[in-house]
Amino acid sequence: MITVLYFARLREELGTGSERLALPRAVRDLEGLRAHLIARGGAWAEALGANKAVRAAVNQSIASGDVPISDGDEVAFFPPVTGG
Amino acid sequence: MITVLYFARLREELGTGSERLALPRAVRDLEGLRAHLIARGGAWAEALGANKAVRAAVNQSIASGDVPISDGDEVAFFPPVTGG
Amino acid sequence: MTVRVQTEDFDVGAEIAALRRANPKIGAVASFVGVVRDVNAGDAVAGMTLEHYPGMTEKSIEEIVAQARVRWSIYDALVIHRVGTLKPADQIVLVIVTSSHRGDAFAACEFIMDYLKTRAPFWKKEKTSAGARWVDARVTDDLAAERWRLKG
Amino acid sequence: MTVRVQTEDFDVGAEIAALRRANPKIGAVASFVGVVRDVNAGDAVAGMTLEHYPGMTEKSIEEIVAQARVRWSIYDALVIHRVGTLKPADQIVLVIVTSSHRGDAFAACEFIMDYLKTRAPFWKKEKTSAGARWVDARVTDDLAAERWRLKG
Repeated sequence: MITVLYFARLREELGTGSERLALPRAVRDLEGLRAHLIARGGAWAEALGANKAVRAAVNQSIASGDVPISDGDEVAFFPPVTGG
Repeated sequence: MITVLYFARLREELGTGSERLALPRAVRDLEGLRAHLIARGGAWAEALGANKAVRAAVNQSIASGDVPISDGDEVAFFPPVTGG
Repeated sequence: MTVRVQTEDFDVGAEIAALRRANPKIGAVASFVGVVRDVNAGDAVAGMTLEHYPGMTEKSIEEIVAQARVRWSIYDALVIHRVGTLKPADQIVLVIVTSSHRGDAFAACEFIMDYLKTRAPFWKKEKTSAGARWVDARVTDDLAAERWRLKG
Repeated sequence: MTVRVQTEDFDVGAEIAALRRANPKIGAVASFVGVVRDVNAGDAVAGMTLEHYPGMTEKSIEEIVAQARVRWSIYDALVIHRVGTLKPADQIVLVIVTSSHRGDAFAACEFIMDYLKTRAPFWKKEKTSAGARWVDARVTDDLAAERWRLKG
């Protein structure tokens, strides 16, 4: 199982802030996980689509698409940050 | 008459913070005034000598040696500033 | 190094005084306060809500401050970032850096702010007359953070 | 713009709050506090006396702030510089700059400090175990002020 978190605009568009997910065997890295979620269609395809500015973190560190995902990881998807 | 002010190390070395001075006819500019004061000899030659880092202001604006001096001016000599 | 994420307001003067008390060698204190503006992108702003990623927020800010410590000679740094509901003129963020000399204090303080804007997981949602909207990231913020990669 | 030369201490938090109250458009407040260090040039410092040139001091600081206003987009600036007898850990100088954006606030605040160090007529005399001595001007301060001539 992995934990997937969604923040800000993504959280609203997806209607959820977090989920527990059995890691699909085909998913090796962050890009693979994003593709898996997009394949759900609807709001998922819309909010996480390649044309959207989506950032991600794996275990609370900013991560790029080739960062591997494994069981027990905490993954987060969110828009570019706007604090300060 | 002009007013001449001395600050910090210069004030101490010269033993005075200010004086009123009849502007000598030969003194046209700041460099001329400095030479006139050096010609007094003793502490004046020592404190204002060419080998000393001396800054000056004319009418409260930082001035270089070629800035003209005329009757009524306020001239100040002092070491490089060390505030802040 | 202290990092605090909180809903409560903060007292700039008290925080500066606390950092200074800790070390008689401090000669320079640079600080920055970010404030909610009453206008953004041309629209009046009635207030905003700040969301963050608990855990990662503190971790990413600690990393940013650790980077600043490597690059500049500083004694200490404090970062306070508020979350929750804020209104115009409310304080959002405070960064204080202490050092022996002002150059290091200024550089580290601005560096931390620039990275906070681009790396720390905070998101602002504004209330305007046209409704609530998520604030878009600014290209100028990315450029501000990017320039530190080029500098000595 | 406010420039104050005074023997009394100042309250950083109160001064920042006063500047902020004046303008709801402020989004960024950069500030700097200079503090008396307990050591200089390797010697323990027991205290210092700050002398200045009344009249020229205020005039030169107002010119420095006016230059900052021309170069950056800022709302307001406050400079307080203490004179008289100070001891280690006492505050010497305060510069606060308010702006819409942090980049302008940081740059103007550091610019004002760098010029204060090299252009404003203040002189420090330190009390050390080796007796009282006038502090020498630092080449690094001249360089810090000089670099602003090259920058955009």
